Amino acid sequence: MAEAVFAVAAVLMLAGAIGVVASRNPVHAALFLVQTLVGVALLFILNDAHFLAAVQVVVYAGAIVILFLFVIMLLGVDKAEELRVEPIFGQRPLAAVIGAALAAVLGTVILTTADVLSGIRRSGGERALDGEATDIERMGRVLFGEFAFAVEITAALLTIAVVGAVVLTRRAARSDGAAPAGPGSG
Amino acid sequence: MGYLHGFAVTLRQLFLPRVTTDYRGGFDDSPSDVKRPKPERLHGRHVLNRYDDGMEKCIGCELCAGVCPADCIYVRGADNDPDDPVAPGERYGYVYEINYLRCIHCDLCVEACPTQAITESKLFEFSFTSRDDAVYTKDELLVDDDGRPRQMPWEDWREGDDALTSGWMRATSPSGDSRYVGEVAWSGELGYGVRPAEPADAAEESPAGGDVQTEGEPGDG
Amino acid sequence: MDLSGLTTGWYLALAAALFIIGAVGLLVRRNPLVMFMCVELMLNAVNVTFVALGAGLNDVGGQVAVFFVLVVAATEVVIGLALVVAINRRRAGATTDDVSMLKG
Amino acid sequence: MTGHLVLAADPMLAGDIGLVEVLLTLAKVVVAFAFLLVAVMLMIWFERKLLGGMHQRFGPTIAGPFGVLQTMADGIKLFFKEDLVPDRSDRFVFKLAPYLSLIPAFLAFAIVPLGGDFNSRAGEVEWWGRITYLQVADPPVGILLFLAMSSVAVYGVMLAGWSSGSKYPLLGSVRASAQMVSYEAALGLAVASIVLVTGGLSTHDMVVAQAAEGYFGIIPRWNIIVTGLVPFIVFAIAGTAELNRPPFDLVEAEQELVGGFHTEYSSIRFALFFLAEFMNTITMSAIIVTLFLGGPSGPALVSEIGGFGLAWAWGVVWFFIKLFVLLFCFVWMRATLPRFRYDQLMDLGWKALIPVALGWFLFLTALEVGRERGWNEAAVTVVSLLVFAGAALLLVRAVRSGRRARDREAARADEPSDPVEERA
Amino acid sequence: MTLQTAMSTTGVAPSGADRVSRREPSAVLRMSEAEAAEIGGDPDDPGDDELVLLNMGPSHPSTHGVLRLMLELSGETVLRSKPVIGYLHTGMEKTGENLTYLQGGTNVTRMDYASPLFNELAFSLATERLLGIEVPERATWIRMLMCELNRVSSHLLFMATNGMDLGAVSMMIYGWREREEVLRFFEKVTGLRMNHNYIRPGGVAADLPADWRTDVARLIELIEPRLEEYDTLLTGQPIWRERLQGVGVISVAEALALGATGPILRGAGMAWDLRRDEPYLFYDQVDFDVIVGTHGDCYDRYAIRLNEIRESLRIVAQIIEAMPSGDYRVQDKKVTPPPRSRIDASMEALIHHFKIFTEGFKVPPGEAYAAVESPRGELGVYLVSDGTSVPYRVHVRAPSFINLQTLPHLMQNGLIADGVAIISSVDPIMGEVDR
Amino acid sequence: MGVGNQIEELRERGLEGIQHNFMTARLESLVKWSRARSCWPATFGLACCAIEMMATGAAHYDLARYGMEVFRASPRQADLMIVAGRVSQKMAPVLRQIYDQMMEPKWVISMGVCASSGGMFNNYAIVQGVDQVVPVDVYAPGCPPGPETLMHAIFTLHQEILSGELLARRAAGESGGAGITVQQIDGQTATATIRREHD
Amino acid sequence: MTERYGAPVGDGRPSRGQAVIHPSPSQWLDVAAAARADGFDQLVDLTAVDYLTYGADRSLPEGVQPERFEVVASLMSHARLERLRMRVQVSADDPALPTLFDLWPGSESLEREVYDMFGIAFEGHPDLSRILMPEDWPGNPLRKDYDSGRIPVQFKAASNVR
Repeated sequence: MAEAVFAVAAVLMLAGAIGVVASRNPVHAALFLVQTLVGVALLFILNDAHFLAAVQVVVYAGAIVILFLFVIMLLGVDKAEELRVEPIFGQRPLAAVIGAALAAVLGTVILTTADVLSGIRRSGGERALDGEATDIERMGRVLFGEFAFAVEITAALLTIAVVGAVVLTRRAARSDGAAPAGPGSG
Repeated sequence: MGYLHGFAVTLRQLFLPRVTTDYRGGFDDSPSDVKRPKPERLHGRHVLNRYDDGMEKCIGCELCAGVCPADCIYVRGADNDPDDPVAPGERYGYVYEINYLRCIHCDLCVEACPTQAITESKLFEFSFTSRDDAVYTKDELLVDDDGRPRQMPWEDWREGDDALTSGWMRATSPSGDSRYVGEVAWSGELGYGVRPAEPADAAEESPAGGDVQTEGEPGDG
Repeated sequence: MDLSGLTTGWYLALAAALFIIGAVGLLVRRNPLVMFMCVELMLNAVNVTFVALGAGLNDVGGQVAVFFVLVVAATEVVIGLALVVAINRRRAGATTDDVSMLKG
Repeated sequence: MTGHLVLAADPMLAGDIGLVEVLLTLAKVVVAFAFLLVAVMLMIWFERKLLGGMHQRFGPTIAGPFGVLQTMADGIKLFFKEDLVPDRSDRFVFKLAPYLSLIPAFLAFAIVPLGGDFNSRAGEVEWWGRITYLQVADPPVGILLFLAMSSVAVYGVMLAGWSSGSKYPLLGSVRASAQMVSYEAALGLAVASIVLVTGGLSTHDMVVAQAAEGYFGIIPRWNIIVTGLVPFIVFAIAGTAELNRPPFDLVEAEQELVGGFHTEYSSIRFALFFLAEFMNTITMSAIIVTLFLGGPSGPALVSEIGGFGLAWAWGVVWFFIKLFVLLFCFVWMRATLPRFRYDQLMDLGWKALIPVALGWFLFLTALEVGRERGWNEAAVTVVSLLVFAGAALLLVRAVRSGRRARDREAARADEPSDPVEERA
Repeated sequence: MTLQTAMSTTGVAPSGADRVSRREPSAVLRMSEAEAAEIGGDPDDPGDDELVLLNMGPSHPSTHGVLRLMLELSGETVLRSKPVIGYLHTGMEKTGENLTYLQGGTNVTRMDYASPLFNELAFSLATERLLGIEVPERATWIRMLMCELNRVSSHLLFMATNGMDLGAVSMMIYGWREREEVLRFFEKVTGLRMNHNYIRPGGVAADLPADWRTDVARLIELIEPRLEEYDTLLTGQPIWRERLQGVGVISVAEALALGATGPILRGAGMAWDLRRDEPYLFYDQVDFDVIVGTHGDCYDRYAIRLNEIRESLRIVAQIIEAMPSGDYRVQDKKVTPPPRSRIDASMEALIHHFKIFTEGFKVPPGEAYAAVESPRGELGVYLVSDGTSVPYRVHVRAPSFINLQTLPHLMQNGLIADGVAIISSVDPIMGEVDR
Repeated sequence: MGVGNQIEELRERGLEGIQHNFMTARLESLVKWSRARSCWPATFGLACCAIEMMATGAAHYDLARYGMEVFRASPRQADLMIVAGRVSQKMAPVLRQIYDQMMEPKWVISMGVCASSGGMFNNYAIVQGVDQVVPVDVYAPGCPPGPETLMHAIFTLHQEILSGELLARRAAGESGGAGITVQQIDGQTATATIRREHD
Repeated sequence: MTERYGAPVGDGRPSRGQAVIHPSPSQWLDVAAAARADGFDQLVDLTAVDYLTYGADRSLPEGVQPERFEVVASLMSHARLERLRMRVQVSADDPALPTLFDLWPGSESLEREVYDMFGIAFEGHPDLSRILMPEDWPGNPLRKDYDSGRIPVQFKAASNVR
C-alpha cells in the first residue's frame, strides 16, 4: 500500500513541478505548486510526519501560495507569459546543461549508493522516532528543548519579515490613505 | 451591549401570528388559498352594468373615453333599434373596449359616466399571456343576464368579488357636497337592485339633505 | 507494515528530480513570481530529503529541520513578494491594463 | 520505517484490515456524506423558514410538505439550467473552482465525532465485533486538518473570481479571500486554547476530555466553560466571517459595488458554490460543537431498548440538538445584525479578535504553567489578568494613535474640505 | 456664510475653460459617458495607475432603481463621482401639457411614487392658486390626514430600503410590513394602494369612509410601538451607528448652496420645514416639532426620518380630533361637477356634467408656484395657464432631483461601501428625479 | 439504460429535443416542477411597480412561499425577469443587455401597464411595450399592479412552466421573438426589435 | 422691488403671493447676484417655458420684450421667509443665458435639465450636457414644436397596429 501511495505522491509532485515550470500563466503555476505541495505532504505522511504534513498544507498551501495569488491578482500580472522568447541569450541551453549535469551527479550518487543509510548510526533516546510519543510531542520536546534558541530566532525573523513587508509595500502619503488591507499588510 | 438587544426583537416576531395572506392564484386546490378581503372602494376590473329590466346602461356617449388619461377606452355609439332597444334612450354603446395594458384604474371613467354604466369590480387578480387577451370587448365587460360580471378564464374570481361593483361610485357624489353624501344617487342594477348609499362620515350628523351648517361631533361609525 | 521495496533511496531520487526541475525552472522563467515558485520547489525537495533521511535514521531532527525551512520559506516569500509589489508600484506599468479593463 | 496512514487513530484500523473494516469505513463515509447533503438541504430550508418566521411570514410552503423540498427544487432547476463558461474566462480553472470550495467542506466534516457513548466507553461503539468511533476519520493531527481544509477552501473563492475574467468578480474574490485568510489567524489562535486544555489535536480526544465529570455535578466540563468563553466568542465570530455569512457577507451583498465572486457562475456550478456555502456552515457549526460544546457527549437517558445498546445513539441526539442550536443562532444573527463595512471587518479581525485570542491563550498558558508548578492560583490569575488588561490598553492606545496619524496624513493631503474635521 | 465658502466647500473652481478637465479638484466628476469610455491606461498620465473609473448601475439591485453612478476611485476611496440619470425619464412634464387639470392628478401622482399624495397636493394647490378658490375645511383636513399618513408610509419605505442597503434584512421586511398597513388604509379611502389620484383641484375625490377614525387610531396604535422596536434593532445597534455616523457629512451652508431641502437640510442642522415656516393647509393649527440633526451625516438623516414618523403620527392624532364635517370639494360650479342625483333630474346639470368631463374646467391665464413639504423636501409645482382647461406648462420642482446634487459632495473621500449608505440616506426616488 | 446520456441530451437540447420514454417523461415533469417551484427573479425594479414588487416579497404577501424570495443580482443565476415599471428609451438597451445575460430557460413578466404598453405615458420617452425589446411571457395589468395581481401573473407563469406550453410556444416563434414592432409617431423606433409573426 | 436691485426689472408686482421681477438677459446675472447678496440664499427652482403657442395675453410689465422662451428662477430667503421669482425673456434666435452656477452651485442639474429639454444654453456652466435624455437624442422634448409622440392604442374593433 505504501508503494502505491508513494507512486501517487511522486506523480503528483513531479507533474506539479513540471507544471510550475511549464505553464505560461502564473496562476496556473501557483495551482501546480499547490499540487506539488500536496504530493510532498503525502510523502510526509508516509514518513510518519503527520504534523508536518498538516503544517505543510496550512502554511504552504494556505498562506504562501495564497500570498502568491494575491500578489498576482493585485499586480494584474496574470497575463500569459511568452515562453518562446528567451530572456538572455544562451540561458536556455545553459539551463539544460546545468540541469543535465545536476541530474547526472545526483543520479550517480543515488545509484552508486543504493542504500545510502547503511552503516550510519540510528538515533535513539528523545529524538528517536519509534518511541511511544506521537510525532507532535516529539517535535515539541525537541523544538522547545534542544532548539529553543533557534525557535526564538525564527520568531524574531518572522517579526522582521512582517515589519519589512509592511514598510516595503507602504505607499507614500497620499490623499487616499487607505491601502487595501491584505494579509501582507497585517 | 447594544449588539444584543436587537436579538430580542427578531426573536419576538417568531411568536407573533403570521401576517401573510396565503393567496395562491386559484391554481392550487389548497384550502388555504384565500384572497385578502378587499375594501369596498377598490378599483378593479371594470364591468358594464344593466338596468333592473336588463337594458344596458351604456348610452355610448364616450365621456369615459374622453376623460381617460391613458386613452384606454374605445367606445362607439349606435342608434337603438326602436323595436328592440339595447339601452333606454336613443343611443347605446355599440363598441366598448378597454385595453387593460393601458388602464391605470384611476376611475375617472366611473366618475364621468352619467348613467353609472361603467363601474369597477373588486377583481384585481388577473394577468394575460397574450396582448389580445388584455383588450376586453363589450361582451366580456357587460354583465350577464343575472347581472353578474362575466368571468374570463384568466381571471381569479372568488365569492364576493362581484358583489361590490359600484363601491367607488357610491363613495363619490362626485360634487363633494355634503348634502348629497349618503343619498342614493343612481338607478337600480340588474341582480342587485338599488344599492344603499355608502355610510359616509360627514353625512352621519345630517342625513340626506340635512342642514350641513350644524357642526357636530361625528360619531365613529 | 513491511516496506522493503521502498528504501530511502527512492525518496532521495524523487527529491533530486524535484530539485532539478525547480533549478531548471528558476533559470528558464523570467516572471519573478514564477521564479519564486521554483525556489519553493527546490525548498520542498530539500524538505523531502530531510524527512526521508530523518525517518531512515529514526531521528526527529529531520522534521525539526523541515519546520525551520517552512518558517524561512514563509519569511522569504513575504519579503520577496513585498519587493515585487514595491518594484511594480514604482514602474507603474503592470496595473494600467487593469484600469482600462474596468470600463463598462 | 513504518508508514501507517492518516486514518490509523481509529482503533478499528489499528489491527488487521479486513473486508469488514473496509466496508465499515466505506459505510461511514457514505453515511456522513449523505448526512451532510441532507443536512444542507434541510438547513437551507430551515434558514428560509426561520427567517420567514422572524418576519411574520411563512417562508417556503409549496414545494413538498411545508416547503421542505424547496432546496431540491432549486437544485434540480439549477442542474438543468443552461451553463455558461464566459469567453474571457480561464476555462479549466473556472470549472475547477466550485469543487475546490466544495470538497474541503466535506473533508473537514470527516473529523467530527457524530455520536457514540462518551459516558462509559469513551465514544467507542462495537459493531460486528469491531470497536470503532462514530466519525469518518480521527487523524492524530485532527483539528489541524480542519484548519488546513479551511485554508484550502479559500482557493475555491479566489480562483472562481479570478477565472471569471472580469473585474468585479475578481475584486469580490480578492476581498472574500482576504477576509477568509485574516480570520483564519483568529480561528487558529482560538483553537490553540482548546488544544492547550485538551493536550492533543485529535477531535475525539477533545470530546472525551469534555465528557468528563463536570463542575458541581451539573455544569458540564465543556471547553466553552473550561477556556472561559473568550475563545468560544472569538471562534464563533471568526467562524462566521470565515463562512462569509451575515453580518460579514460583504461580498454577497454589495453587488452594486463589487460583484460577488460567483457573479459569472450559473447552473450547476453555481449550485455547487451554494452547496459549499451551506456545507461550510454546517461543518463550522459541527466543529464548534466538537470544540466547545462537548460534541456528542451528554447523558444517556435510556441506555437500551430490548437488549439493544442505544447509548451511542444518545450521542447522536445530543450532537444534533447542539448543532441545531448553533444553526439557529447563525440564522438569528443574519436576521438581526446589519452588515459590517470592509474596513470595520478588517479592524475587527486584526485589531480585536487576533489580539484577544492571543492574549487569552497566553493567559490560559500562564494558568496552566502555574498549576503545573504549584503556584498560588489566585495570584497567577490576578497577575495574568492585569498583564492582559495592560496589554489591551496599550493596543487600544496604539490603534488610536495610528488612526490619528493616518487622519493627519489624509488631512494634509487634501486640506480644504475634510468633512470629519469640519465636524470636529 | 459667504459665497466664497459655499463655492470652496463644494469644491467648485472659478470659471475657466479648462475646468472641465479631468484633473480639476471638485467633488463632481465632470465627464460625459463618451469621454469616460476613452480614459484610463494613459501612459503619459502620471498617477493614472491609481485612479479607476467605476460604473454603478443603472440596474441597481436596490430600490433606488435606475440611478447610475460614475465613480472615480483611488483604491477604495471615492475621489469624485457623478450621478447619471434619465434612465427613467418618462416625459411627464410633456404629458402634463396634454392632460386637463382634472386628469393632471393621474400624471403627477406617478412622479414620486413613494409619496404620491404630495404630488397631487402640490399640483392641486398650484391649480387652486391659479383658480383663486378656497377649498372647504373638511377637504383640507382630509388632505392633511392623508398626506401625513403618506409621510409615514414614505419614511417607512426609507427605513426598509435603508435597512436593506445596509444588510439589516429584518428591518427591510418590517418596514414593508408596517407600510402595508398604511397602504391598506389608503386603499380603503382611495381605492388604490399607490398613485391614488385622490387629491384633486378643488378638494378630494371622495369622502373618508365611515369608520376611518377607528382605522387611523388602530394604525397609530400599531406603528408607534413598532418604532420602538426599530430603535432597539437599529438605532441602538453599534454596527449600525458605526456604519452611519460620520458618513456623508454635509453642512448647512453646503446644503443651501446645493439647493438641498428636507431631511438633508434638517440633518445638517437647519430647522426648515415648510409646514411650519410657510404653513399651507392647516398646519398652523396643529402642534408638532421640526426634527433637526447636528452633524449632517447619514445617521442624522436616518434619525430625522424615524422621528418624523413619530411627529406625523402626532399630527394625525390631532387631525382625528379636529376633523370637521362638511363638504369635501369646493362647491364651485366652475370646477366641480354637479351631484350625481341631479344629473337625472336636471338637463342643466347633465350638460354641466358633460362639460366638466369632456373639456375640463377653464383656468385663468397666469402662472403660479405652490410648494409643499414632501418627505424628501420642498416639492413645488409651477403651472403656466393660457386660460384653457389644459395647463400650458407643468413644471415640478422635484426634491429628489435637486437633492441628488449633494451626492457627489457627500461621497467625496468616502469609501465605496459608504456610498450605499449615502445614496440610501439621500433617499432619491428616481421617478421623481427623471420625471 | 442511458439515463446519463438522456440527461446530457436534455441539458444540451432542451426538453423538447428528445424522444420520450417513461423515464424521461417522469424526468421532464420533475424538471418542470423544479423550474416552477424555484423561479428566481432578477432584480430589475424600475419605477412604482418595483415598490409593489418588493411589497409582494414582504411579509403580507410573501413570495418566499413559492421559493421566490431569492432575488439574484447576477442575471446569470436568475430565471425570471420582472420588468417592473416604465422602460425609457435610455433604459431599453440596458434591459436587453441584462436579458441577454440571463441563462436559458428564462422568462419575462411585464409588470404594470407602463412596461406592457407604456400605460398612460404614450409619449416620446417611454418604450411602448417592453415586448419590443424582450419577449414577454406574462403581462400583469394595473398601474401599479397590486401584489395580488403580480402574484397572479407569477402563478400564471408557473402554470405555463408546469404545462410546458410556454417553451413550446417560444420554440414556435422564429427566434424566440419579441412580439411586434411599432413605429412611433415622432419617428423614434423601438431600440431593439426581434420580429415574430403574431398569431 | 425694482429699486432694491437697481434695474428696470418690471413692475415687481406680486403674482399669486410671490414677488416677481423681470430682468433682461443682460441684467440676469447682476440681478441674481444682488438678490444673492440680499439674503436669497437658496435657488429653489429654475425652469423654462416655451411660449411659442401661448394663446392668452402674456401680461408682461412695461418695457419687457416678450420672447419665445422664458427662464424662471425661484429664490428663497430663509432668514426673511421670502420668495422671489425672476423671469427672463430668452430669444429663440440665440437661446443662451449666463449661468447661475457661480452664485448657487445648486443650479447645476436644473440648468442642465433646461438645456436638455429646451435647448437653452447656459454660458459658463461647468458641464453643459444632456441630463435626462440619451446623449445622442435629437431635439428638445419640452419645446412646443416637439411632438409628444404617441402611438395608437391597441383595440380589437379599431384597425390599429396594436
